[in-house]
Amino acid sequence: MFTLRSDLPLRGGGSGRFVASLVMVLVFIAAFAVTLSSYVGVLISGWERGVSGTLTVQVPAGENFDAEVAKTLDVLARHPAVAHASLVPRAQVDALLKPWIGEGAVKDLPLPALIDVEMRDSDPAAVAAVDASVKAAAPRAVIDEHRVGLARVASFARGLGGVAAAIIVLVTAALAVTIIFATRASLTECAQVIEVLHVVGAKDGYVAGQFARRALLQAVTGGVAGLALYAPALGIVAVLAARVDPEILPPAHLPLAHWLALALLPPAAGVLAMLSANITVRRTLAAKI
Amino acid sequence: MFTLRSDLPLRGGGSGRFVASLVMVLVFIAAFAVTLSSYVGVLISGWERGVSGTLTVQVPAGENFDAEVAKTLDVLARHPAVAHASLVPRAQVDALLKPWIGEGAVKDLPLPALIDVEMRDSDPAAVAAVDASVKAAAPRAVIDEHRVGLARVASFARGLGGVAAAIIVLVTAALAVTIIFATRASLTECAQVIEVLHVVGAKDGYVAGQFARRALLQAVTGGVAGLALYAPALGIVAVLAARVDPEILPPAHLPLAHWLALALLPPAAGVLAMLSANITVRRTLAAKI
Amino acid sequence: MNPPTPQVEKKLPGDTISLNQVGLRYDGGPEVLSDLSLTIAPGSFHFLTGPSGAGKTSLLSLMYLAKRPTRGRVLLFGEDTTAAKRTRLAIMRRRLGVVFQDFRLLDHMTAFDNVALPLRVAGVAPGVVQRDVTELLKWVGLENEMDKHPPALSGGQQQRVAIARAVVNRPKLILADEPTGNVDDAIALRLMTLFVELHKIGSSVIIATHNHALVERFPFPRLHLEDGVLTRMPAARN
Amino acid sequence: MNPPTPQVEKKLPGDTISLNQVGLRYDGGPEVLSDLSLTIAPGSFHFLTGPSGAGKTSLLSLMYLAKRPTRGRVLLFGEDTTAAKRTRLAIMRRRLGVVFQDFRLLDHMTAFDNVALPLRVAGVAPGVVQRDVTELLKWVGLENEMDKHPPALSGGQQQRVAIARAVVNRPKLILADEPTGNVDDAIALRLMTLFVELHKIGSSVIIATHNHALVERFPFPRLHLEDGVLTRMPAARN
Ligand SMILES: Nc1ncnc2c1ncn2[C@@H]1O[C@H](COP(=O)(O)OP(=O)(O)OP(=O)(O)O)[C@@H](O)[C@H]1O
Ligand SMILES: Nc1ncnc2c1ncn2[C@@H]1O[C@H](COP(=O)(O)OP(=O)(O)OP(=O)(O)O)[C@@H](O)[C@H]1O
Ligand SMILES: [Mg+2]
Ligand SMILES: [Mg+2]
Repeated sequence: MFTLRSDLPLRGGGSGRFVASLVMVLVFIAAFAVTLSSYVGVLISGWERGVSGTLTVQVPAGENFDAEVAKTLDVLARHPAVAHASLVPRAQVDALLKPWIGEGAVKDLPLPALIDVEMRDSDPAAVAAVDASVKAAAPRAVIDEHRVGLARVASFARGLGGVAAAIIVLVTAALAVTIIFATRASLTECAQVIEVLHVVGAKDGYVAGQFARRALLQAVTGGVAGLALYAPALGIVAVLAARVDPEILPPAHLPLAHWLALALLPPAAGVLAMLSANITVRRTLAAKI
Repeated sequence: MFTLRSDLPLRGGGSGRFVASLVMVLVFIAAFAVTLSSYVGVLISGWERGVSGTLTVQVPAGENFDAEVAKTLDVLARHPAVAHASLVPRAQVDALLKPWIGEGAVKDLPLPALIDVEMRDSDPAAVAAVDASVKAAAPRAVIDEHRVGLARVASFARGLGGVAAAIIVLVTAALAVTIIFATRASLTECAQVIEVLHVVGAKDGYVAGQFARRALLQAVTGGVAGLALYAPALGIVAVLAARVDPEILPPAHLPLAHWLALALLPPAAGVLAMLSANITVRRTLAAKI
Repeated sequence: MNPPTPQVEKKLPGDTISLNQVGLRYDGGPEVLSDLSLTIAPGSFHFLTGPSGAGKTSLLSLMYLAKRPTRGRVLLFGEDTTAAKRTRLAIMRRRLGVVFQDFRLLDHMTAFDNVALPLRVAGVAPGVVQRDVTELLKWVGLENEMDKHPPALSGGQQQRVAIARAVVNRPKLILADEPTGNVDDAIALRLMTLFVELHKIGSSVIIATHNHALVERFPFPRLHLEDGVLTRMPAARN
Repeated sequence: MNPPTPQVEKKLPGDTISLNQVGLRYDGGPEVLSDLSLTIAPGSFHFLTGPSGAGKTSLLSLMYLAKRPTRGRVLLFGEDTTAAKRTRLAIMRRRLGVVFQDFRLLDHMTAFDNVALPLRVAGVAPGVVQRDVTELLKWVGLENEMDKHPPALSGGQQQRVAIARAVVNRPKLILADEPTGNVDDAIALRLMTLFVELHKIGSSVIIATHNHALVERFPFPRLHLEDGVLTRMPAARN
């Protein structure tokens, strides 16, 4: 029996505003934890994808160098498993080497040509097919699959992802505990209301339902307010982060799942508050005859 | 007039335990924020130090190569501004270059010798003195001060440090707001106590003091409990983090300042709760004549 | 005013209330009520007297199902309350009207809503609620205070709201604890008339009171408690 | 029992309390008290009567400094309460003893601690507190309930604790709102004797009550309020 009429002080007193304010603050914190974890997740998977979907083809210096390079590029461009292949400009190769062998040395070196290859598809069969085509065009060419990097990044992803998940689980658990405490505390004010409703013959479900509905409303209100506060705060952090070298903190598109998780915070807080109100009231009632 | 006797339900009811539990949960979250920020700080300053205190001396290949290298090493070893100088093994140089120019090419290259130098002192005068000495020993030698790297790391440090600080400020502000709300909410139960104390002739300071002391005690208790929870949770996160490649998440010695900041959380929470109780009670009293 | 003779209206199956060898103690303390056996017939009217601390409120709280006896049995409207389910007890409470010694009004509701509460909990139609509550509040002299909240009412006004709440659903059994302690004699008489009217249309009434003038003025039988023991028995046994 | 003649003990400088053209309204409502002027002489004893809602509690609340009049002036012990600082008001309150109509006991304290509260707030030595409180609780017949908390006391027992708290610091002015509404006649008499004893050693007393028997039994003058207007004046002017 869902009635809109309530026997409780809905907008009233400290208690109501209190659960709402508290949920606001906590959803705000939790939203940051979720964002941090999503961002780390995006970085990780970006690296993983960046590495696992690419190959580097080296064509060593030697006779027919230019012809071999041109042919290799042509073969790669037309290979069905390849999305994109491009020669790394000599200036860039020089820049990469300069820290290690000095400016003077680099100029004189007979450097190999490097070709960055983005694969459409990175399963071993496709890699083998590309390898075969390249070898046909330039027998001395070497394909580097970034296997070592891949293994390292994968271990990184697992480890850092685990830590991020642990932190978000801890924060969410703390959030849940707090909402439960807060809801129960806000009910201590209402002992008399419970008592009177009980005495005039209200059934347990009626009484518990009244409080559960109120707690739900308060927590959802607070949760939405928390997200409303989070938005500009995230803006500030994003502006600060944008001033950092983008190679270190690359701008990332947070996935839809992240925004969904944020959108779920208020209803989740509401359900928690509702359940804890319901249980608390029923326990209070069970102590009466 | 500080009396130990209290007119308030000290250990009593939901209200008391509630502020304590809430502060516990929040100090737990804040401790994690502080730890994260400290850890980032340690990583940043580690990188900064690692780069800013080092030089790389390149001795290009050519005639008298071995003699020049030996002489340079000797000069560096005896230079007062140098803490430590060592030749980078050829294998390591090869490994550095391999990804860029391929295994085959590396073997045949006339690579320069690289000498890692750790400075005792990294001011420009010392660097210039080392430069002069090295040039005397091997005229073609080049000193790389890592200036570019330094600038980049410094910008990284500033940016990431700013973001970390922003997040910790936000979490701490949220913590403060919550403690204030919680303390005020726990006082709504006590309206009658305030009323009665007022009516029997207690002065404002006496009434406010009673509540402030109780709030202080509750918040400090909660804060200490929060740290007690944080310790094992940090242990779990540390164990998880240790399974990540140490080059990505290097184990860091958190500075004393970090532990001091954590130790300050409970008293800070206590002072906040105390002040907000005091102000709330005085405001309640001011509404009476 | 009618004499307290056994009532014409006897719609209810068994006795209104019946206590059998009942004892009550508060967590481990001495027995506040001992060996109480009494039967209240339907449509009867009793005063409950006794010195302060004798156990009047405790006895009433057994009757309005706020406490379980530590021994003995309480039967309400012929049903054993020990065996009954919680939902059943809630239904039984709706046939009771209770005036608490300390009123127990809800401060966040207006006087009107406080009185309307039992009707709303029982799911009575809004129109009926409006009519009954307004009429009753007029009768107790609060037509101008309907929209005030209890803290804005005087002590006597609060007491009248508490009485109105207790009788608004025309209960089968009215239990009133010191219902005239805060009003003057004129209003006390008016309130007593209300109880007598309800008694006439079939309610059983028990009024705990210290007001000797009241007890003497109305010719209803008296139950007298002294130290947890009943020294004057219900009407039916007199 | 002494007659209510002006007292021998006249330690206090001015009049105990004096209201001058006082009016009171609750946030924007009609005036609950209008044009009230009265002077209570030191060592006097008055009953305050009037129908429910007449303004008795409101008048007392002006006297015990819980409300400011919306117009007019209230002088307590010769001091203008409008001008006084908060600390000064607190000191003045310590010379008052107030029995609230709804008791206002602190549920988390025992009966003993509730009664001890005014002494402790005033910084009285623990030995004295122990002696005075015990003695007083014996006098009101609660020697066995000292360690109980208010929710474990009967209505009349709570009322007696409230009275003990009001008089424990031998106040210069006792303001009691319906102090015998929940006790039987024997205890009411005993409590009245307590007020009379305090009156004899110099306290002024004002008791708001509906209990006509009490008013008739004691030969003290009556202030009568009717709709916020004083229709019977204090003793000195009779
Ligand atoms: N919750 C409780 N816990 C412990 N003792 C209680 C409790 N409630 C009442 N008592 C004790 O039980 C006895 C009877 O109390 P009860 O309230 O029934 O008396 P009463 O007859 O209603 O008195 P009054 O006329 O003063 O209201 C008293 O001695 C009281 O102290
Ligand atoms: N806080 C308040 N806000 C608004 N109106 C109030 C408030 N307190 C009292 N009143 C109104 O003021 C009038 C006088 O109330 P007061 O409590 O002084 O009466 P009283 O003489 O003590 O009555 P009783 O004998 O019933 O206790 C009443 O009509 C009441 O409704
Ligand atoms: Mg009682
Ligand atoms: Mg009154």
